[in-house]
Amino acid sequence: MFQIHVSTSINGDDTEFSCEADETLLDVLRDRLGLTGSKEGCGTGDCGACSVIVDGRLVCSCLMLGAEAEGREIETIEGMAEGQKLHPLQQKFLDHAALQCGICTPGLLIAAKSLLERNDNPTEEEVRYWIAGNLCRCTGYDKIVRAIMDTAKDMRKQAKPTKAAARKKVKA
Amino acid sequence: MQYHAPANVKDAVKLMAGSKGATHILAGGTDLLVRMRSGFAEPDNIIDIKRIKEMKTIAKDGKGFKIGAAVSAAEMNEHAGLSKTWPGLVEAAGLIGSTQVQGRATIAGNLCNASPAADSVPAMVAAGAKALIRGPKGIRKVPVEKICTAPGKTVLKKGELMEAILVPAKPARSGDAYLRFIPRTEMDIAVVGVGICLTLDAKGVCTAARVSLGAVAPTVLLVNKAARALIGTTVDDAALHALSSACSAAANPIDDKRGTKEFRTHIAGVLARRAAVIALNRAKGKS
Amino acid sequence: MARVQVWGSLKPALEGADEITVDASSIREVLDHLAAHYPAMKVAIDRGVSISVDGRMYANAIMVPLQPDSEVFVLPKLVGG
Amino acid sequence: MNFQPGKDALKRSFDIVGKRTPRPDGLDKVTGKARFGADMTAPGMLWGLILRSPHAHAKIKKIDTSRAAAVNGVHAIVTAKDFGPCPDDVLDIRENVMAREKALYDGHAVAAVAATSRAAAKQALKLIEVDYQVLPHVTDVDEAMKASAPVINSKLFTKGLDKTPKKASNIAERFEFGHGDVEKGFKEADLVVEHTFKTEATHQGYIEPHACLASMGADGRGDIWCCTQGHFMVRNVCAGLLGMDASALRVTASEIGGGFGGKTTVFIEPVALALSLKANRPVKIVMSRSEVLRASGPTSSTSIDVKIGMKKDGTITAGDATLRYQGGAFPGSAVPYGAMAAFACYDLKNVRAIGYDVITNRPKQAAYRAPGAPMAAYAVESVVDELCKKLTLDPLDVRLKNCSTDGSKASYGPKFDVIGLKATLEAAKAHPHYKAKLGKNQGRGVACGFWFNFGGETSVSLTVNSDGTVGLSVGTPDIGGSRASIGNMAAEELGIPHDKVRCIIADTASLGYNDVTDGSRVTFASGLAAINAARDAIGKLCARAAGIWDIPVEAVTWEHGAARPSSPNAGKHKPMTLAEIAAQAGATGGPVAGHCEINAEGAGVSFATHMVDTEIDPDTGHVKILRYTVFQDAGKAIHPSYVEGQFQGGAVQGIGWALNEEYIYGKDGKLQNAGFLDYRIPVASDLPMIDAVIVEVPNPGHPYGVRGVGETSIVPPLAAISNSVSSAAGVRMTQLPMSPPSVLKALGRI
Repeated sequence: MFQIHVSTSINGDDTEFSCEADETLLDVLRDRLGLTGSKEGCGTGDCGACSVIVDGRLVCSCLMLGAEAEGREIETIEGMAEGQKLHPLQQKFLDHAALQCGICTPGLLIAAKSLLERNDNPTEEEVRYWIAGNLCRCTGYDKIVRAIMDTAKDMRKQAKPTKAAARKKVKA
Repeated sequence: MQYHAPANVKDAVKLMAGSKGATHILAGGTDLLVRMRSGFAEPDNIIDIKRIKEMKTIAKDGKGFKIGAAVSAAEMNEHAGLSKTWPGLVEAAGLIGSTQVQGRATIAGNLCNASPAADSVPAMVAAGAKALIRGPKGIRKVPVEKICTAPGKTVLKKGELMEAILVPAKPARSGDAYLRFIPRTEMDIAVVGVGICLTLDAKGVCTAARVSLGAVAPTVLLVNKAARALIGTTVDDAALHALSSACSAAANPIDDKRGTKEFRTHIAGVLARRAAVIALNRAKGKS
Repeated sequence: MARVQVWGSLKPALEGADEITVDASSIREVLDHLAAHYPAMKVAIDRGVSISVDGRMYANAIMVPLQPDSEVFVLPKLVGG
Repeated sequence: MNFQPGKDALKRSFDIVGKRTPRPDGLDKVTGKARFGADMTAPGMLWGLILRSPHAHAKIKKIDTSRAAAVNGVHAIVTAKDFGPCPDDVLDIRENVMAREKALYDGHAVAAVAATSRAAAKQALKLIEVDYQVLPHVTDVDEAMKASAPVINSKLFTKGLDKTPKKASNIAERFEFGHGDVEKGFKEADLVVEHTFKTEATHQGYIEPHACLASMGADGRGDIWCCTQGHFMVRNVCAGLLGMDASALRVTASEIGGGFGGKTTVFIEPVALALSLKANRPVKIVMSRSEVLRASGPTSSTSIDVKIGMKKDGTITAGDATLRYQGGAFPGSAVPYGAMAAFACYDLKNVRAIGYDVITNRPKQAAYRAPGAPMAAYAVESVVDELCKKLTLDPLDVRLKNCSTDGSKASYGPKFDVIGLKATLEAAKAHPHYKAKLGKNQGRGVACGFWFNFGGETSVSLTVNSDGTVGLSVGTPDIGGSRASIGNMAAEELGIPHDKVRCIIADTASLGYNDVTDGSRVTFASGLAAINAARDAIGKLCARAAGIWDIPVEAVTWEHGAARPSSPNAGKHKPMTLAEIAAQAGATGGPVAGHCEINAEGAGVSFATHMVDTEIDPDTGHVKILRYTVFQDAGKAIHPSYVEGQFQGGAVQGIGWALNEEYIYGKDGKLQNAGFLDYRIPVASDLPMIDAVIVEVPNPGHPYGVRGVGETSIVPPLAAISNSVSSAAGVRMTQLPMSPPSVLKALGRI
């Protein structure tokens, strides 16, 4: 098998790698690029531990070939914090003790991020259905759902003043 | 194994025709990659169709829609026109797997995978959708209910690929719905699936209907008897009862890890009734 | 004299007795007595047992002192999740 | 100054204990930095894969690995031949990690390969030729007990009978617990109810598959990195299987992605080590999800008869149970604990529990959260619920009337110490949930549960750094936040801020022996040892202060993080903080450290009461969990967030067990649902919030009153949910899981 050369962007960094045609993006991330934050819980798209965002779309990296990454923009857990500054979801997961063993945490954080990017005011039911593909065996999801809802609440709070500011501008 | 990502349909067809050994189309890949991992599929060639613009687009097709074979369920859900016209079909596509799977899975792939339990297929059949198939000899249009011949088997010939799903214009006073039963609330394969599309006249009498059952036979069924139970009625309780019995009678399921024969037979009737009520309300412009 | 009861699958090893009294000042002395007088018990003790002294559980701790009227239970070795 | 059981005051105020502090491993786990079992690599590393039996029961006549060995990139192949003589206590493990004469279940390992790439290893596996002679199999516990059943182990003669039988069978052992005269008790009853129950096997379902990286040198020394609940156990077992000195093998516990008991034994570690020994290169093995389900350690499936007699006033006159548990292909199911726990919630004059340990052609069962107890509680609490219904008595009142209390003689023999069952029942009765209205097709169920909780062998080492910070090394892998609670107990004792203590899991070469993280023992036992280690260090810090002040050490006390003269006549000396003494440590005699090595005693048993409302869809048999409240005695909640987490997680695992999780074996004895698609653990959208009510009845066996909380939380849910569904459906459910088809059948709709 000859390897395929792929140029892509991972967490904003231009990245090149070579991989076998049948290698999944998850294998590439973990075994070729050392990005082991994405986890393999099943390898069949049933657990969500390998969740990444590709061109703004939440996917399981175990269900995508590495070769498909050519020219795409990929976001993984390693890129979620900005330097020392945690993403609000990461902070809320800590504040709410929304993790126990932590193996599902990267996938859940990525999934939650992609939800809040689309909907900053989800109902509890919307949160639960959105993350239904992310299995967690430790927490019973209770604290995870609370952490996501609480993050959305803060995001809305922070969003409001900027809207108000914008309105002021228009008046002036 | 070789990976190809053609930029247009012509090249894709050429690759299909020229390829040696086992050649698989990669659309969403949510079935193919699982089968590859478990060793059930060992492709020599993979042709990724997601780089083909028209196959990644939902286009107006006359008064209907042409849904490219690489369009994901999530993209269908985000298409206002399609969601408004065919809510049942879009909801069915929206039931395939998790949010993550939604971002990749396609209804054409769901159809080509030829599982009797595919969620989007009964909805497509109820909507009267056709598959646009392109091959060396040009294109042909095949009604969705005629695509699968057995579990895992389709009428596609060597060198042929499914380019799009054609969903017809929806007649006035029509409504569609799809319901499936699963043990959990998400993430399961349908134990039974029912797709229904019905049309009413001005007086509210049902003039046309299509009823389709999934996971109760080797292939998805189009149940004309069930449709006839609705046609000519106002879809009242008696009609719903007849529909329910017709669906249970048409069901010819197996016992497996997902459900028993008698359970599936019973559920087919229950879901048909519930789906018909949703379709009826949509036809009446409610919901 | 400590009152010693043997439970679970070990019961038959006591050859019919429900309870025996042993002149012992520690768990070790109880186990030594059982092993010496009941061959089947020796096998079980070597495999590992849990001991309860006056309601408190001990896993393979033999130096625990006994009161003159201590109630001792010899139970199958416990495991947990 | 080790802690004396019972002697320490429980009524004390805490500065840190009981606070919801941030966890030390949290940041790494939300940023993807935390390294789990599969996240480690090594120079020259090979990939290991395991070939597994496709048959439920088969004689292995021949294994030909020659063609596999010829594959480019393959550096080692091992079979049972590569595992020589070993101590008796690991014989079954040796056979379970690599089949010898026979493959005993679908998925049983028969050979393993190490190669430079996964692809090469995969190709080589296909080329290993195994000549099987397929044998008749049995996977159901009741079938396996029949005289006509295929005998799996011709050397297995039932233990625990008055006479050892002449004929081999699948019944490994018979147990009996109890006291009084049950027949007499049943005569005194106004109503006697008897039912037979069946529960299917479930899996712990940890999201992280087993993974390890083993490296064995030509000098006979090795290292293992793996996800385990007990790296000292891994060291001892692997050293035993490979004939190594314990000191020659160092095991480091990675972060662990869930265990719940399933990682208290070994599966792949000895295989990776054997491959590494042969190849003289590091070998990494990571199980696939289907391997985890087929070939790790699920629970027993069970068949249980329960008979209970009750008077009109709710007094239970007698309880009798016969429990049949299959534990897979080897003896050692959890039936003794099921039999001991069955009636533990009740103070009974006449009680008996008989247990049968049965072997079948299934994977060797491993512990799963309170092993054996949930099924037993399910059967007993279902019958109690039935009696309450038939006698129109309130199920909480009946439990309050009969419940075990301080000093009760437990159904398994001993007397209980101070226990909190009554307190959980009273909390449940007073809770608004119990008064909430129910709608059509809805039902409410309550049930109680018990688990022993352990102490066990524990070593902790504490170092005082010259800047006044503290390093704390424990040897019990952290599966749910225990580093936070143990570090906080040490900080509390030393009187310094919690973030001045860094708690880590030390490897097997750096610390004394520790039993595995099991039996809900860690916060209790490692916490106790950490407190003792802190007190040990405090003693030394006081001595240094005494030296500096030139007064006798007896005249120095430790309060709020500083040494102080114990009385004015000890002289006027400004208190010296830990940091001040630590800064002078070198000059006053060298570094200060504390340590504790104990076999922790006095673990307090834990009880819980669960309350759940369900709604059933009478047309489909689908069950929805509407509301769920857990009331459990934690003794003292060191870190309330993680205590709640244990309550909620246990309840939800119980919900899965009750409704949808099950091992489905085909007629061919093969597992039909070896994946998360069809092994259906609860997803977020299946569930409501899980209300956790922490009850605190301090355990006199711990200085802070701690009781283990990890396991009890999974004991009541099966029964509570079944009782709830039974009252919603109007029929008694007697089988788990209560999947939609079985509910619909019970309703008589199909």
